Amino acid sequence: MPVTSYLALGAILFCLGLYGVMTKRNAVIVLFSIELMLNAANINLVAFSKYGLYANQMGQVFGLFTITIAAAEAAVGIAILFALYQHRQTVSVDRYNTLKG
Amino acid sequence: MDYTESYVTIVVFVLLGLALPVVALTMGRLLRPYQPSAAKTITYESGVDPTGGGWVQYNVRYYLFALLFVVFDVEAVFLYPWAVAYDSLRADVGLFILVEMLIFVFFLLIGLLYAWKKKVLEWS
Amino acid sequence: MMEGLLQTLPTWIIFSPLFGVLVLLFLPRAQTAWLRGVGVAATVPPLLLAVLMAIRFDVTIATVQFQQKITWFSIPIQQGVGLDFHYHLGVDGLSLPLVVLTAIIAVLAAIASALYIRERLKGYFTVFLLLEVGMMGVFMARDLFLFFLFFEVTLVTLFFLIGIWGAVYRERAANQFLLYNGVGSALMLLGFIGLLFLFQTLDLEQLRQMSANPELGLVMEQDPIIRNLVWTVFLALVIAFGIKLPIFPFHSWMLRVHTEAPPAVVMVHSGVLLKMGAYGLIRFGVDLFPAQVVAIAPWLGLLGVINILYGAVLAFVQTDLKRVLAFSSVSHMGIILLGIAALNDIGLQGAVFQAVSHGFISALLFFFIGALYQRTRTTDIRELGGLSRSVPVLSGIFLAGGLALLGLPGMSGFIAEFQAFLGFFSPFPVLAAIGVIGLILTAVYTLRAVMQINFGPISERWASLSDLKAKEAAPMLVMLGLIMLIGVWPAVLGDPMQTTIQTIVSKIGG
Amino acid sequence: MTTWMVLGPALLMAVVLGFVTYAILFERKVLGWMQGRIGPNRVGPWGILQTVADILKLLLKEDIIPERADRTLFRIAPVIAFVPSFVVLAVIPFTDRWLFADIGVGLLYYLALSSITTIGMLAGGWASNNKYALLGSMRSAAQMISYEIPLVMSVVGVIMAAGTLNLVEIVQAQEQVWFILPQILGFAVFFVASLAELNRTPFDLPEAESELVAGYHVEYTGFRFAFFMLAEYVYVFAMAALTTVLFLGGWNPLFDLTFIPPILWFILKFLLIVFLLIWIRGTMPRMRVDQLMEMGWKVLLPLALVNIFLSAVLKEVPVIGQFY
Amino acid sequence: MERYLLDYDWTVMGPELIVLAAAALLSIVDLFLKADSDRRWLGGVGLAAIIAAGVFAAFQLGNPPYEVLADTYRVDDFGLILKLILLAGAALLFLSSLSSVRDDGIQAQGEYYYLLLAALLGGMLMTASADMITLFVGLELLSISSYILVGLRKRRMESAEAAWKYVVMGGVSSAFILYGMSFAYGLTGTTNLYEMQARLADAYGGGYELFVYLSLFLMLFGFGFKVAAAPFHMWAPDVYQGAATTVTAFLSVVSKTAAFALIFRVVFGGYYFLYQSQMEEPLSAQALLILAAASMVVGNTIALRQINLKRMLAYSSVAHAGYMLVPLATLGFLFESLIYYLIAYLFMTLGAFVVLMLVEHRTGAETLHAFAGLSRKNPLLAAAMALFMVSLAGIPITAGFIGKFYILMGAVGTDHLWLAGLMLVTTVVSYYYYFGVIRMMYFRTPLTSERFPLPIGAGIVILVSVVGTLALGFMPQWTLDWLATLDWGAALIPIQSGGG
Repeated sequence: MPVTSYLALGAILFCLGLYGVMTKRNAVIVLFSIELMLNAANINLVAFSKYGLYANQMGQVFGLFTITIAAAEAAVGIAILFALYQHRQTVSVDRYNTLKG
Repeated sequence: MDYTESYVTIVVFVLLGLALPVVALTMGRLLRPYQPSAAKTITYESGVDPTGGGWVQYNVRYYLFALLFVVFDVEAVFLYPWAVAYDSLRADVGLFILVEMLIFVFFLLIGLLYAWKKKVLEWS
Repeated sequence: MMEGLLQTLPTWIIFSPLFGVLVLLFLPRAQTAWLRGVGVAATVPPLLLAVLMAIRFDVTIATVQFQQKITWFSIPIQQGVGLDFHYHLGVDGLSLPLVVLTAIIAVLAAIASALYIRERLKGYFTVFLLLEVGMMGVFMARDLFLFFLFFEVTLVTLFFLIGIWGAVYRERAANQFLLYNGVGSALMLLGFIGLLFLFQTLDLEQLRQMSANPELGLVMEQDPIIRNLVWTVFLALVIAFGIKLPIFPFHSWMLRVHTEAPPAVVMVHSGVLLKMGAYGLIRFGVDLFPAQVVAIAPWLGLLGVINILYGAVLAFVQTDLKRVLAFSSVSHMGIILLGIAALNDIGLQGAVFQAVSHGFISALLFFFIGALYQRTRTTDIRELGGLSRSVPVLSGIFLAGGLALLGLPGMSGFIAEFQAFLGFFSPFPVLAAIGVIGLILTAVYTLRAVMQINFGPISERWASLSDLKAKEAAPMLVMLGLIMLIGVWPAVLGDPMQTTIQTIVSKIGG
Repeated sequence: MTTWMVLGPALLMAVVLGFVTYAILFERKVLGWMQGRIGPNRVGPWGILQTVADILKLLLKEDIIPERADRTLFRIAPVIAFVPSFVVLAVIPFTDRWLFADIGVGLLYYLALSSITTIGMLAGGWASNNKYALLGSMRSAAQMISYEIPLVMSVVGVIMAAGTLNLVEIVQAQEQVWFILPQILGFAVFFVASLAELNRTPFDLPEAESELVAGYHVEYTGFRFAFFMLAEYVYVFAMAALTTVLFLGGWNPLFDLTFIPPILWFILKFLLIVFLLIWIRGTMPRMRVDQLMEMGWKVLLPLALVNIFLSAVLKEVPVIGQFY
Repeated sequence: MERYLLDYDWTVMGPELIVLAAAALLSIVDLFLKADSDRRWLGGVGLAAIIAAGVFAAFQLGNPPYEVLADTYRVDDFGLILKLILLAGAALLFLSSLSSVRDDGIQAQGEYYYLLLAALLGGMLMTASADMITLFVGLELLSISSYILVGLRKRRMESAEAAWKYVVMGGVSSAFILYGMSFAYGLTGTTNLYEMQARLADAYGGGYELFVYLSLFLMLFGFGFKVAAAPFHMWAPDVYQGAATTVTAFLSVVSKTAAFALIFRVVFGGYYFLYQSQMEEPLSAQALLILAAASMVVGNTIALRQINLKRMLAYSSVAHAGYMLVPLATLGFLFESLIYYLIAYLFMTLGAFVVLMLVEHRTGAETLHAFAGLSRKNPLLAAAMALFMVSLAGIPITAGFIGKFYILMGAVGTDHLWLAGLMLVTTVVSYYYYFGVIRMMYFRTPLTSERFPLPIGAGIVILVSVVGTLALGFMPQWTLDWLATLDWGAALIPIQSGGG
């Protein structure tokens, strides 16, 4: 069943992305770990579109939409990072710690 | 020619394309001299001694152009299937298809207009 | 018109202070004399109406009188069926004395407030009048939802009264008040919701009918879920009202309130609000769940005795007069508990008597404290002394109040304690005997306080105090008069409540 | 997997390399003539072996990697730049029988892969550890992505007319009229954008030696540098071929002159485009970077969009609608 | 035969189209205004658009469910009510910002208005979608617009930092939701939530239980973030604190309502088969129970220590999310109590935030101490805030009490006594911090004793909120009757296709 290998790929990428978000200190890496997670889900969608229980094209259409959305989210993320950088002169997420409590 | 054949051909092209540099550079390694010296490897800055590190702070306008690129590229992603299916769709619903895409492009044009007005598109 | 007025009397009694609030809102802040006048005047209509109601009350019938019932809202469960909540008011023999008590104490407390509260009078009287609305509503509500609503009103208003106009540690007192009473309210709500699901209604009349239904006992024996639910509800309500009463060990908030709140507020609090706990215990405990009360009666009795002794012993060692009175309140509330635990009509009657009596006595004593504090700026027993020489009238009233507190025959306290212990003695003679010791202790600490303050060497500071003015003395004398009236003519209080209490007690037996 | 499948691409590569060699020579010669001089004519008769000599020279030059450069990336960058340029040739149909891969999304494949070269440029600039290289690569990347959009949008009209992304079918749809006529606006935009994508004058700011010290390939020596140049010229081949396929009718004959074989038609049109590119290089001055960027976004993109909707609208017009 | 948009009745999409058109119009107009001209009339246009959309939506109430656009856009009573709540919240926010947005420190006023409209549009889309794709698109539209709105005051460090945290957390949660959706798609081959019902049941029976649960739990993970339920609430305090107060109000009310729509559509639209079978307590209900309980406990206890009022309100909204999850978990009075509480929550939270906004503008601080002595500076404002706090705490004669009572009845009625008890306990705990604000206002003396004026827009909003809170508390009957007339069950079943 070829679908399990795609699912495994998706799962690995997803977990890698999650790991990146949680542990990396560089903000840019955090952002593209999020992208990695979204793309892992995309792989899943496309794989299911071909090999799922009821294979049809909706998966690819869905994938198309989510690519768009992921792009928009990344763009906004970087813009916010720029604003943060103006204030803090660093991309290390440890230094973004004024809000506490 | 059928589906898999085409893609196999493409793979062959890729391999060939990779092979050329490898072959050429290997040949070159055999043929060319190798005499490293300190002066040769320092960074080139029009002949004067280099100052500062090898990096420079990016200006935000690069990001803005990249952002605009992403937005319009994604728009192109949506335009292509629409264009391919245009004729057959037109037979079913007429000009409505055009209006739909017009609305879509209109919203993206608002974005372009925004960038235009906020002087993002100028390389100052 | 008279008939219409009579029919809607409870509503008028409850909401008439709002006229005063309305007037107060439009008075400018600076006109303190007007504010005081309006504040006091606004408490008079409820008093008059309450007296009218008392006169028109038929002591011979046991049903609820002056009933008003309007459907308020209904939560639909299925097509056409819904849970109904009503605006249902009414008075019976149990609530009538408390309503009158509230009305009288409200007026007297208003006078005390006018005399002794110095700042932000507009806000004070507004909140005070709202408190009166809440208290009246609590005693006259016949629908549990409405009861809860008015109960919460008293909670919120009292929070403000303690926290803004209190003494040094007022905020802590207000917080503690809120916390304990909040828990109590939550438990009460839980109990009410449980009742709602058991009986599909929160209307008191329907609840009384359903809980008196012997089928309920059968169902409870068979179905453990229902039995658990009933017991849970019952215990929740007992604890909730126990916090209010207060029963040891839930009493610490009350001590704080007594010491930190302004004396005028304590008059109301100690005089009326604590009695809400008693009212709740009787109305929702004994009236709705007689079988369960019978089951826990020994415990209630024990707790009552503990209250009495604990309060008395600790009152003895206090140095601040306010705390003495606070512990004494704990002690006297224990007597109410005894009366309830007795489960016979004498005991129950004694409990209600004690509620009313202690209300007046407590109000009197705290009025006294208000007057005292205004003059001496301290309530520490060790510092005060020999007041009988500088302010004879004031100290005389204090002496009289103290005597009433310890239950001197001829005063209402004696009647109340006598009945309560008499009733309690039959089922629990041993506990009763122990409880009597408490009475002796009461005398001890009371007399100690009185002696210390009134007699003894006078210090310089108190040599030139001004004595009571007429406007201060008059209310105190009125209270004293009422105390003595009940003391020598108990029927004035006993008759109205008799039939109601008999109805309640008959359920216990049956 | 027939041998033809491997031999064909190899043959194509040889052809392309030959083309590159002589295109460079051709260009230098033509530029020279346009500028009133002769151009290279020393090495070999009429300068024919000039490029060969250049290539040999580059091959024999010492390979210097700057001291703190990222060595792996430094080595890979030219490869990343070159490989897509060759791989895109796979889909181009030279005639209806001489083609390599006939995939349904040929046009999309071409446009998608050609973007990868940008990454190679960026990698090269970054790996050089030279701030001017970095700046140069950023600028050229910005230029390339800015013009990619009009490029991509301008062919949408063609797609609408042909109803497919398959390059063979697009050529077949031009049997009556080449798309350059109905899609004249699209062609104009496409051509200008392709000039920018090829980094040719007037858009050759990234390569201009006098600007930013030769841009992103300043630290590259020897054959590595050659690969960047090779990539550029292979792209010229590919882009000219694509223009021919999309707008000039591919191998379709003009005026029914079918006695000329289709491949020859293709080559003729192809050479025309190449000449046009060289001509423009000789004639026009270089654009400033801000004019460049502004033109891409403010002029070309709106024009491309207008073209799309114009095509859609003109489809409705009774007579000429069939050509749209 | 494909059905195209023109075959349907366009006006069902009226609300969304109006808001969309308004957003587009505002963005274009804003570009052509001069930089320093007063942009408040843009807000007025936006407000008018919202009201028009609300009128449209209200007219559609009572019709049977209707789906357009290849069954992706669905109009049923439940969705319409939620849409109306969203519109009401946004309208009130617009009204309050008309007078005060400049004081908030938001330099980019035009963007603020149309971004708010865009986010509102995303939320509306979420309430009206029957398909996972539109649900996700709506969710992302709302989220991304919110990210930008939070970071709009880019001169302030906290806003940028809050926006950053929001982006990261929001991105991760969206990824989880998408991942879960991909599995759901894989099992059923369709992205339509109502078609999924039957097919998921088949998959469940066919041995793919694990995947069904996996997809559901992945999605619940993401939903937990979006609705700010514990233990996924970490972003809420920071984001609420860093954003401008009107944006915080928007997040707290509109975002949350839309997130509840999301949960409902997926769990009860797509995974409804879990409830239809005779299982006693499906895992989804248990998971929601845990979420609810955790949120109540965490929200109320951590709020006790907060001094910054926005953080306190953030934790309080976590707790309220917990209360609102209870009907979803216990299924007692599911629709009525949830909607009732959402409406009550809208009024009291919006009112509280608007008052907070006013106080913040005058005193420059958002801590508790800024409220000191408010009763002397502006007694009406203090009274209103006291009412909102009391309502949030759940004391009678307020909407908050009736709402909680309703939910409690549902919980007790479905035999979740421990949950009801927990809810009561945490409510009592919450008294402390809600009354803390009241303490500040009434018991303390103010630093300065100047009275401060009430701007008109904010004043109207506070008035409406006060009236709403009291009306829902005093006379719940009208609302209850109205809610009973709506057809709730229609939101759970697919539409019988085959008609024209």
